[in-house]
Amino acid sequence: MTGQPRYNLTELLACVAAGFIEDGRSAFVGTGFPVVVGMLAQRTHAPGLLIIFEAGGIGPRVPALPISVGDSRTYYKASGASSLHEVMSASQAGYVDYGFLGGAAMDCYGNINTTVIGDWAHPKARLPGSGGANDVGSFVWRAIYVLRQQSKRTFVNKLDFITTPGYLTGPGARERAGLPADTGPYRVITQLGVYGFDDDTKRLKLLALHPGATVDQVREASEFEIIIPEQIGVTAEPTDEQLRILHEIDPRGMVIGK
Amino acid sequence: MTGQPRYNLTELLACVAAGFIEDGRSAFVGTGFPVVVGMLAQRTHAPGLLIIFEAGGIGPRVPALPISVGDSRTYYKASGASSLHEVMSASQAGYVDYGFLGGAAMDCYGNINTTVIGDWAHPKARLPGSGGANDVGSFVWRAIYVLRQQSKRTFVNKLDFITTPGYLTGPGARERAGLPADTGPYRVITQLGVYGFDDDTKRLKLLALHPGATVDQVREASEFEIIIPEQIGVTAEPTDEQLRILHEIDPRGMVIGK
Amino acid sequence: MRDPIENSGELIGWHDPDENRRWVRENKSRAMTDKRTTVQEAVRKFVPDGCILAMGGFGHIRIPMALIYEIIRQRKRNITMLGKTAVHDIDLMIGGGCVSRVEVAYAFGHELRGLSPCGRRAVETGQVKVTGEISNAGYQWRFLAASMGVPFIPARSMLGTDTIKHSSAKIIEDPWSGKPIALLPACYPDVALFHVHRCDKFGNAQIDGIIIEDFELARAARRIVITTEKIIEHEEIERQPWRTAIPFYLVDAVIEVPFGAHPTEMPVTYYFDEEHIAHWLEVSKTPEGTQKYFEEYVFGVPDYDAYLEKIGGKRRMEELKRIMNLQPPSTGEAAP
Amino acid sequence: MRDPIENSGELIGWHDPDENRRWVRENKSRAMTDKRTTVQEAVRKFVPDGCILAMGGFGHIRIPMALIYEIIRQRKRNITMLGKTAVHDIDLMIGGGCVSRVEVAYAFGHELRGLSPCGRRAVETGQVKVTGEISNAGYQWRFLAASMGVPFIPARSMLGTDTIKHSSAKIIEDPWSGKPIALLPACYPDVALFHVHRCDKFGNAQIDGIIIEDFELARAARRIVITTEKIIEHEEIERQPWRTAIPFYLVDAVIEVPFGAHPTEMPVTYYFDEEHIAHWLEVSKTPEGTQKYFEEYVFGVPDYDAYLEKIGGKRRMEELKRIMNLQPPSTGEAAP
Repeated sequence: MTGQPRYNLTELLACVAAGFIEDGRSAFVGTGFPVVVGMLAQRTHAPGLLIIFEAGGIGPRVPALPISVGDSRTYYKASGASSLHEVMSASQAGYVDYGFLGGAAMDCYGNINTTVIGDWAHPKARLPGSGGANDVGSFVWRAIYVLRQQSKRTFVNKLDFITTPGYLTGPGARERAGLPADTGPYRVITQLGVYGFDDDTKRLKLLALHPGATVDQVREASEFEIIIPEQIGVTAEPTDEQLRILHEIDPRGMVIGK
Repeated sequence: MTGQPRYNLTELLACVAAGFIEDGRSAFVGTGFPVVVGMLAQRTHAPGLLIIFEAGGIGPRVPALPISVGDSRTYYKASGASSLHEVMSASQAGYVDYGFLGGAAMDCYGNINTTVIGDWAHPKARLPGSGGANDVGSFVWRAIYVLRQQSKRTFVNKLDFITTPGYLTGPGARERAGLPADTGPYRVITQLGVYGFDDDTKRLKLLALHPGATVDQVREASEFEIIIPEQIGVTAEPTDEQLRILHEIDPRGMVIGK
Repeated sequence: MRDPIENSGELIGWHDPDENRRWVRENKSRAMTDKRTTVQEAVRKFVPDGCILAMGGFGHIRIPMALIYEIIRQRKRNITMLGKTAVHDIDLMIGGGCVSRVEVAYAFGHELRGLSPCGRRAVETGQVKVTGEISNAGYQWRFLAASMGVPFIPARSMLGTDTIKHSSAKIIEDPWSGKPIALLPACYPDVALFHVHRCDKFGNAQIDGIIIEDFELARAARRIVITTEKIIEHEEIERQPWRTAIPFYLVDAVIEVPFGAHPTEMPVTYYFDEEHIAHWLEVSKTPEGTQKYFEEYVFGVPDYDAYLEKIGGKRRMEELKRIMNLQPPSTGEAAP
Repeated sequence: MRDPIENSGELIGWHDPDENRRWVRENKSRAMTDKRTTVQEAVRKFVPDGCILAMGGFGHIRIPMALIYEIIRQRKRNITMLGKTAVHDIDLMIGGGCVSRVEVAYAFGHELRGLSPCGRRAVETGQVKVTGEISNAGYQWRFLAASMGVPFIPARSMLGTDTIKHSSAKIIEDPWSGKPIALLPACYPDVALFHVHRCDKFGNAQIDGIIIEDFELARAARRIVITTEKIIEHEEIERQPWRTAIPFYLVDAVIEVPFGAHPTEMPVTYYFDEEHIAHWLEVSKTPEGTQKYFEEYVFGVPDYDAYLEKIGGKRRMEELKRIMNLQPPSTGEAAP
């Protein structure tokens, strides 16, 4: 093999994330990467995926990548262009299956921080806060995290601030807090592999490694201990067809070029 | 004087009721009589009256008498045609000044029954229930009652059922129950006269007699004791101009013919 | 915090939010599929005996009459009706023997047109049981709670009255002001029926005029059947997606039924058929007259088209359209 | 019933419902009067120092920029900003020294475009204080509570996190299910500013595209100022009154400001001015650059018209309209 690699990390992550989407379901997407994932799923195995944008866009035929959550492109040729109240209510009522989240840091239970680094009252760095992330993480049946910089600084023992709930302190904690039952983070995708959460402990568990990644790298890039089972899968590489579609979706490489 | 009287009871009541409406205020109106009152007020001293219909009509130029609360005529050339949620919320939030109510029976505190005659579980007669009446009576700043058949059967000591709140059990009772402060029935208009409520006891008090009516008739037509003050006014008779406008509003006498 | 004050009305249509979420997850497809069917099939499939039923529209406005006649024709039984201002719909269905229980905001009356002979007879003889009382705003907010997936919505009406005592609301102290406030429990109807102006085959529906309670009701009900004056292309929805009152993923069945609201009003389209409503109010004064009405207009006709022919067909419907369109500002010069 | 769990966020914008009702009764006229005024006068009159302020729109969508520039120009101070996803608006106003406090759902970031140099600098140095945290849905529902005149709305998000611990929500047991539920206190902004597509001189406003949180916000705020792309005749409102998103009786001032959302997006009308936004993000990296930006685009121009000239005038606005209208379905054949 010579020359350029056939795909970059973003393309790999998009294909992996799209693979978790079942057809005939609904997904909350934010701008950027999640839109690409949703569109890829729609154009491959999940044509019946209902895409919903937090500010009110319902089921658009997204013509080009939206720049903002409320961008007109989020309800271009859509079934509905409504309100935050409508889509957040629908999601609180159980109508939204998937949601994509990112974050500055995560702990072993999948809790996420996007609020502050350091002390809340006197932050070292102030981040934007929850936005709709807490709502998405509270309401969707299956939250999918994409954290492309797994390291000891992002997979941490203790978060400075829990912005968005993962499994909180472990099994049953979401329900005890009053969050909707049977929800929570479903998959975490990083530059190294794909993770789920252990049924008994609700702690992060490795499910599959990306091509070329190793268990040692996974262990090394985390402050907390990641459960490593006996059987570990290997992520499928993007097909040429998937790559072709990704370039169709994002011809200028706004998202997948990164 | 010979021949037909210049006006009938309904016309008198409409003129009296319209007189209580200040300009630049808002009123919830139901179908029938209240619409006539609202339109009369608009076409005389209160052109800036905002008329609101419970099912969503906001500020229509009512072209002809609506038959139902949600009739298209309730939002003909209107500022808004919205929802029960919108107008009920606005009224709960304090935006609606007046509301008109009727009823099968009333007690001395202005509580109204429109639900059952007899026992609730085994009624002698079943009436329609609250509809929006309880909401109107709870939320508007000044409820105006029109009860054209004052008698011992309609002005009663004890209601079979309190559908809509007047002053409940007396001073402060509305606030103690959690109803919005400073609200309650403002005027009661019957075939005999106009009533208000005593500041200290919140019991019904005669304010004015219609032309020809007497205090004895008022006393006679009530099971409970009505407060009769020293000074009692006399209702102004409809002017020719008012009558002309009433006939313009209701040319077929659907409401004022009764 | 003091214990909530309980009231005596039966709790109709409430589900634990988690239970309803699970039901939604398992039973409501998010796929945009062709949902066109027939009135017969929709009623057979989505209006089972014993269900909790609510109608879109309000009073005599935008009532899905084709579906209601079919419910009577299929002799559905033991329906619990949400009397969220239920007028012509509930009156006919009571007359048809379909309804055994009703929670009442407004029922048994026809507004200005008078009381319902049929409905009152049923409730006064015990044939129909009233499960509890509520107000119009109260019902609306029960649907709002369900549409949001929360167990209740707070409200400041009904307090202090027998209406709330016979409701399923609870009263707590507002933890900020300390003042009493009513909590209205969510209400998820098993099925809600709507008649709309325009709808695509997937169920994306547009409504002209006031939407009344339909925004919340459509999002509260577990199953939704929509009849529509006209089925339109999806492209028409796409042109102004902000006009979509009910999005497809809530909808289970779509049927094109022109004049499907007769004899009630279809806003800005056709007016009440006052003659027909008056006829019903007259004949329903006796059980025999009621039965005869159904034999003539429901059992005696195979479907809604035949019914429309019977009430005067195209000519009559054109008249009702004309009355709606006229609406001249009243001048006093001439009666319309 | 157990006592509610309290949280530590400062309670911003809450009023006892009775107190707010009284305010509404005394201060909001229901008369349909001509409310046209100027941007200068509206800001002078309705945006006092120290007020609690919220913007219509969302992020970079439909932001009333003419009013924001004027707030900066008039050197308003000590504003408490509702960060209900506040992006370009709050960033500029912080840069202009107008804002001292913010309750944060989302702030200090520009979504995909990156973080806000100016906003972050202010909060990390203590110039701007964060009063509490909340989520986007949470804020929306705080406005819903206010719009309904109730003290709170229940919600099932934020529970179990530090977001709720730093919010003004309380947690009680749902009296039906026994499960914990968040109560979000009503939020009545002192003033909310909107930019809309069409509005009559009385304030009846139409909005195309998503309405986001504007329905509830407009009904929650005590004072409302509306800028509009175009002032239309009242008759146009009357033709389709169901398109009225904000009815006149809520509105205190109306100003026609074509292109009044620049450089943010006016849905289906004109697109983001990415170049101008990128310019701001670049120059606002330093306090000096920020100051220079204001000298050039705010203090250096007398009004919004002059600003529009400066950013490229009619030609530039036509370009942004063209970008909006293009929106070709992505084919992969050619970049737009």
